[in-house]
Amino acid sequence: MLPWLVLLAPLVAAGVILLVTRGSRALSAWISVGAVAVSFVASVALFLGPDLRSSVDWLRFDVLEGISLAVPFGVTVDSLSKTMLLVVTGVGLLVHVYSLGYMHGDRGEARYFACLSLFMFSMLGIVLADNFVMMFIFWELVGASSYLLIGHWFERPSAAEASKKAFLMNRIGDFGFMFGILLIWGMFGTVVFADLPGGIERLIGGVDAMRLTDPVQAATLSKRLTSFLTLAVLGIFCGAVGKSAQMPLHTWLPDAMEGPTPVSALIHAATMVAAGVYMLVRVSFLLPFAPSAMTVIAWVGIITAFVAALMAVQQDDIKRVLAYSTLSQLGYMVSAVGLAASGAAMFHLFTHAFFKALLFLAAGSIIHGMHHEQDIWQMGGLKNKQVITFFTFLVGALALAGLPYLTSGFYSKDAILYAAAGKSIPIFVLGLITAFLTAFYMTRLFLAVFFGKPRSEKAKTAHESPLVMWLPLVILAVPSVIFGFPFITSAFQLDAGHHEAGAIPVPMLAALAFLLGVGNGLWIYARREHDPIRISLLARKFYFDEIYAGLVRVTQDLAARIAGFLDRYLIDGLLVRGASALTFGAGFVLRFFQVGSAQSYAMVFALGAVLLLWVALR
Amino acid sequence: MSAITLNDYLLVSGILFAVGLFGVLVRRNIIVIYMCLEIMLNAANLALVAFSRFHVAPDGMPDYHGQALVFFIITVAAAEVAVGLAIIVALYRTRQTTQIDEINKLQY
Amino acid sequence: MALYLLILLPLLGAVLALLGVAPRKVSLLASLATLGLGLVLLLGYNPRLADPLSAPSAAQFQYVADLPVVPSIGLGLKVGVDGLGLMMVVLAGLVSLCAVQVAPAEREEDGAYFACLLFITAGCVGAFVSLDLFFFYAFHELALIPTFLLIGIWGHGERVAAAWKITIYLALGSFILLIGLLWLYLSFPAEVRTFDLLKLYQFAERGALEGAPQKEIFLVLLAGFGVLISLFPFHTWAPQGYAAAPTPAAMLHAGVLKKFGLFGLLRVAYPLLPEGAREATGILVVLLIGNLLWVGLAAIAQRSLDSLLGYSSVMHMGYAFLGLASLSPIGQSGTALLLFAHGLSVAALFAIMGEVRDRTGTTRLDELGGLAQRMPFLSVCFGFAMFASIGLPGFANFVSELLVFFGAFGVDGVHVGKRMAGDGLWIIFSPLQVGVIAGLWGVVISAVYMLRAYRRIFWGVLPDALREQTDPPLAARWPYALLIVGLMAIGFWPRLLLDVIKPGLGVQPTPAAQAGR
Amino acid sequence: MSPALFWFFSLMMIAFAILVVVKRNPVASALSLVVSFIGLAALFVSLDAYFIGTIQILVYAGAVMVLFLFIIMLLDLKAEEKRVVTAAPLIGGIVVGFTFLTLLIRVLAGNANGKLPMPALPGPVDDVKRVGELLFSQYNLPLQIIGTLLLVATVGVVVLSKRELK
Repeated sequence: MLPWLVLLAPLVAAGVILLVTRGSRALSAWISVGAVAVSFVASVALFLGPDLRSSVDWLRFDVLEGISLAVPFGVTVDSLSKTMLLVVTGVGLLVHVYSLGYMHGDRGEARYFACLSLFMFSMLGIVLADNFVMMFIFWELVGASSYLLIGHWFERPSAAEASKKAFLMNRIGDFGFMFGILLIWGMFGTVVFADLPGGIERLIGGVDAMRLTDPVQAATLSKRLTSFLTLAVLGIFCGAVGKSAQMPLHTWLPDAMEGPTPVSALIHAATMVAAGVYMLVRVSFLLPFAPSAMTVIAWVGIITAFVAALMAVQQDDIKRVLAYSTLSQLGYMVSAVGLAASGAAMFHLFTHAFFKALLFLAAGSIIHGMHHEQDIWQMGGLKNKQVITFFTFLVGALALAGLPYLTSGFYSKDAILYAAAGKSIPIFVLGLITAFLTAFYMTRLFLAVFFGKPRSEKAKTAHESPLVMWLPLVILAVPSVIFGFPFITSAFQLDAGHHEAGAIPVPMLAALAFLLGVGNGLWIYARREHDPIRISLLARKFYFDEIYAGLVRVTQDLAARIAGFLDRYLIDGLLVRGASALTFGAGFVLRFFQVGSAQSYAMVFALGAVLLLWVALR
Repeated sequence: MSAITLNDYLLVSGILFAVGLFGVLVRRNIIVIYMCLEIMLNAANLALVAFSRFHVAPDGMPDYHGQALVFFIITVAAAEVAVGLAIIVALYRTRQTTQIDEINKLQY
Repeated sequence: MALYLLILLPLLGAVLALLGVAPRKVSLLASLATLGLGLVLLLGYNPRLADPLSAPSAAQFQYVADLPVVPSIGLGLKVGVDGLGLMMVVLAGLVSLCAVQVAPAEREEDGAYFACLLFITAGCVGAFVSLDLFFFYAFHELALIPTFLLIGIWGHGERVAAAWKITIYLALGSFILLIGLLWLYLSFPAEVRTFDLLKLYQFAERGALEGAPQKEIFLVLLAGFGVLISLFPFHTWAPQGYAAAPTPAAMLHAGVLKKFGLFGLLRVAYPLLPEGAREATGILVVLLIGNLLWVGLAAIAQRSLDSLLGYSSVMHMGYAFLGLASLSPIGQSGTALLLFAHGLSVAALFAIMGEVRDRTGTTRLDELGGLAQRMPFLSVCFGFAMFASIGLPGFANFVSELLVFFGAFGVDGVHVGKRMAGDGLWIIFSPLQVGVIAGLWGVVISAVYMLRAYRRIFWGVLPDALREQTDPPLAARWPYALLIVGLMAIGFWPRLLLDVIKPGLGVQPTPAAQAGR
Repeated sequence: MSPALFWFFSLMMIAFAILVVVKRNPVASALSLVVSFIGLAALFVSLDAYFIGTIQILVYAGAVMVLFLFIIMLLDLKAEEKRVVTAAPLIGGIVVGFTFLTLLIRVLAGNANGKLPMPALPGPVDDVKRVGELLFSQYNLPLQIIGTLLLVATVGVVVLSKRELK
């Protein structure tokens, strides 16, 4: 019963708020917080309990020989989902509490909390899902709730556009995801995770058995099997690319910062965007059968990490810097999955969720104190005005940048770099450069926000946030530091990763990257009033948005115009109206034969009759 | 002269029919056209009666079904003439003509 | 006998409305009675009696009654329903109830208006319960005529042109359908020729149609039904017709009456002509890809909500056809469920569109905006209906499309294994699988145009001209809520309907369901 | 009836039918028609159809002809004025007529049954009785309908002849 309680409590809260209490903001907020608290407590209980599975028949068709479709509505609780449950409900609970302060007095507060609860339900669904279809269902639902939350201030055109973009980008990813699911089902006849390894073994066993009798056939079969699996894995990876905002579908995530900041912290940093990684880890047993797909995954991840870090260097909006750093860290995780180090990916996901949530919530606190100003060059000198925020932000920033041996971020990043060092030197080098860039842009951000003189009226009058907002910061600061230490990882059964790194001294290099990054940042940005570097290519994010806009114009919009035009003028115009015009025209022409003389008619009639007779008797 | 056969009657009937048809097609006076129509009807009657006579029933007598049909045709023709002539009178009253080529209100 | 009552209820209501006895109240009552009776029959229906593997018989079709009309040619008003038919009856009752409620206030005393609506309902119900080919067709015609009247007399914009177009187009479609049905009838050997569907099923199963030109008959039926369902490229009547139709007529036609075509394919063409259907799959797949992609793209190009919704409803028929073409019980169950899901969602969308049009006087996207500030209720409802329409999980449409995809992909799913025997690295997909890929992309396309419309109409900046708009009054809100609740109920627990309709499509009900019933 | 008589009446009938067509004066046409019908009646008699021959004379030569003449007189029709004979109907009529006759002759040439002589009758002809029996038994319903038709025609003629036509 417990997993169902975890899953359904937020849904009930969302339903109650929508149907009953939407008139009362405070009541709605507390219902939502209560629901997520229930989920959290139940998650802790689950964490301490045994693994379990439970399901009911949702769809079931067993009809033909060879084809059956069974989609249970099922939950699975194992070490992977237990950890993820704690992350989601824990961060979720803190963000809910934080929102009590941040969203206080907002016109749409009830709607906000309803959507937040809906999101919690969907996210927990992804975590608990025991089969592909269930995962896809919640996958889409988090997309929808994210759409609603980004568009919370729907009267702002930028928010409305951003939410639309986020949903559509995710839909494109889901196109591939569903296709991958269909392929998997087509090959193995099941969508349940637990049944898939058996299915793969059966297929491979069949090929092996054939190898004895017909080696040539078996070789082609094995090649086909690999290419089908590769295609399926790439399809599923598409889903992860959309949800985890990997290149080339990454552009929605920075725009999603139009949403309220707690939403950015919960959805667009800690949980939902990590769902792509979680899903890849969940199906990582498939990956070894599709080696080329793994290479693709590793490279997509690391390129995203690197490019996003570059873009973060030149952003001026505090939330956008954090958004690009999220992209970059997600790139690390995806790359780790591609390097067959899903344990390391999960580890980094786990630590990242806490320190990134912390950073976003701290940023929210800054924005709140700065009267909704987000430009870092309008801030400055906040360290005296927002002391708690300052220290907690420092903790988060150090964790993100990877302060050696003292913060969780260092350990988890290290695990990924170990994996890369053992597998592919180019990826390892890119990872190191990214680590350097991370330390660099976080230093830049930190200096610009907290040090120097206040650079605007708003910065001069900034104030510390209320208790409900800073308390979650303090709570989150603790795991940001300690959750990388070995005793914690063993407690959470996380695979910290002891991969063969060969002769490369990974921790040394990582520490070096950190020091270089921080040092460079200090050297360039200490006591600056403006950004001394202007690289428009980076500031404009490599022109991705412009390129995409152009691409959409020349492909989709043009195709739509052509289809619309042809539909109106070719099918409806030429064919349909043509048919009617032909009828009218024929009538117009034929009426000239209606001379009105009865005798002519009789003549034609007689001629026709005689002609018929003649033909009949011929 | 050899005995008269069914073909002779049918030929005569056909010629009569052709003459009537020709009249319908070339004459312009609607009353004469009406007369020609009657000729065509009667040509058909002749063929029917000839069939009736040459196709004997099992008891050796003519097949009187054909003659019954002729009876109906004559009756209908009589009614038709009456109505048709009444129409012609009505037509003449409005158009002052019985020339068919001047009665072409039906033209587009 | 209950089924005769089911047909008579809306007819009676229509007559009373014509006589001018409180038209709206009478219509509401009649629709409610139809819906209620339909639900009662649905609860009383026992899917376990049906044997999905044998030809449909009185065990599958329950509440069977017969009223011979011309026994010599096997013609009679024979009625009976299986789960599919009952689902359609409930759909008709539900949409009719909501349509009557959203009829504009200035028609309050217009008996003919409401009578037309009820005649459509009666015709639909009649067609869905008929087990006689002739009455199956005739009831559909009964429902078409009032549609034309509603558009021509009470429509919007270019109503007369639209009414003419829809009349001629659909009449032509019906005519082709009639030819197809007659051809089918005459293809049976003379000694077993009958209009009785149940007997036809049994004869067909015994091979009565083996020598017949199945493919040709099937294609004629497909063209006839296809025109009625707006199969590409016979779809251009739909956007124009729906844009011009009064709101309740658009709801009833797009939601219920149009489904007659799909229902007919499921009930007549596919069971009787399986071989022909198999041979025609290739053609159908090409056409349905036209529905999915071509019409979808055309929908993106639309600049006003009414024609956009028209195109959208045409586009989603592509999924229905994909499920049919799969020839698999999974895909066809998906289509059957889609009849219900699409019926409700499109009715809700048209209802909201009509409300927006009545209140603001326009449906042009560039003249609207920010309405969520003034009409929170309508915007929430439109959001739900939009999410349903683009196939978001939690709504019935998603389940239907999911089943369609699995069904169509899975027929050749075994082929995935077979195709492995081929050479080369490239994986070649079967036509149906290509159709599935097009359908998956169609999901993206539908999100593009629906989200764009939602953003333009309800989100963003509120133009000054719309500052005074308001939501409909509380008492008038239940139709929207009802439609959405229906969608979500089936979306959360699709077995509510699936367990009942499955036996008609060759599948056993889910085992666990049997204990519950 | 001897073949000579048959050919005589046939020729008379056809000749006067041609006169009906070619005469310009409607009165002359009408009178030619009477003669032609009398010839036809004679042919009926030659076929042992005494009853039909009789009503042919009574109805056509009597009633119908009188009606025609009456109308011609009533309308005071003159002979058709000389007008240019348009070629098209003439040629069309000739083509149609001759094609028809050619086809007829071809069909008749191939009709072996038609070349048999008239079968002899076993007894005296009682055609009035037999036709009457048929009409009042098997054809009773058509007979009633025909009666009604005549009534309708009568009423119709009365209505049509009224001056104030709407």
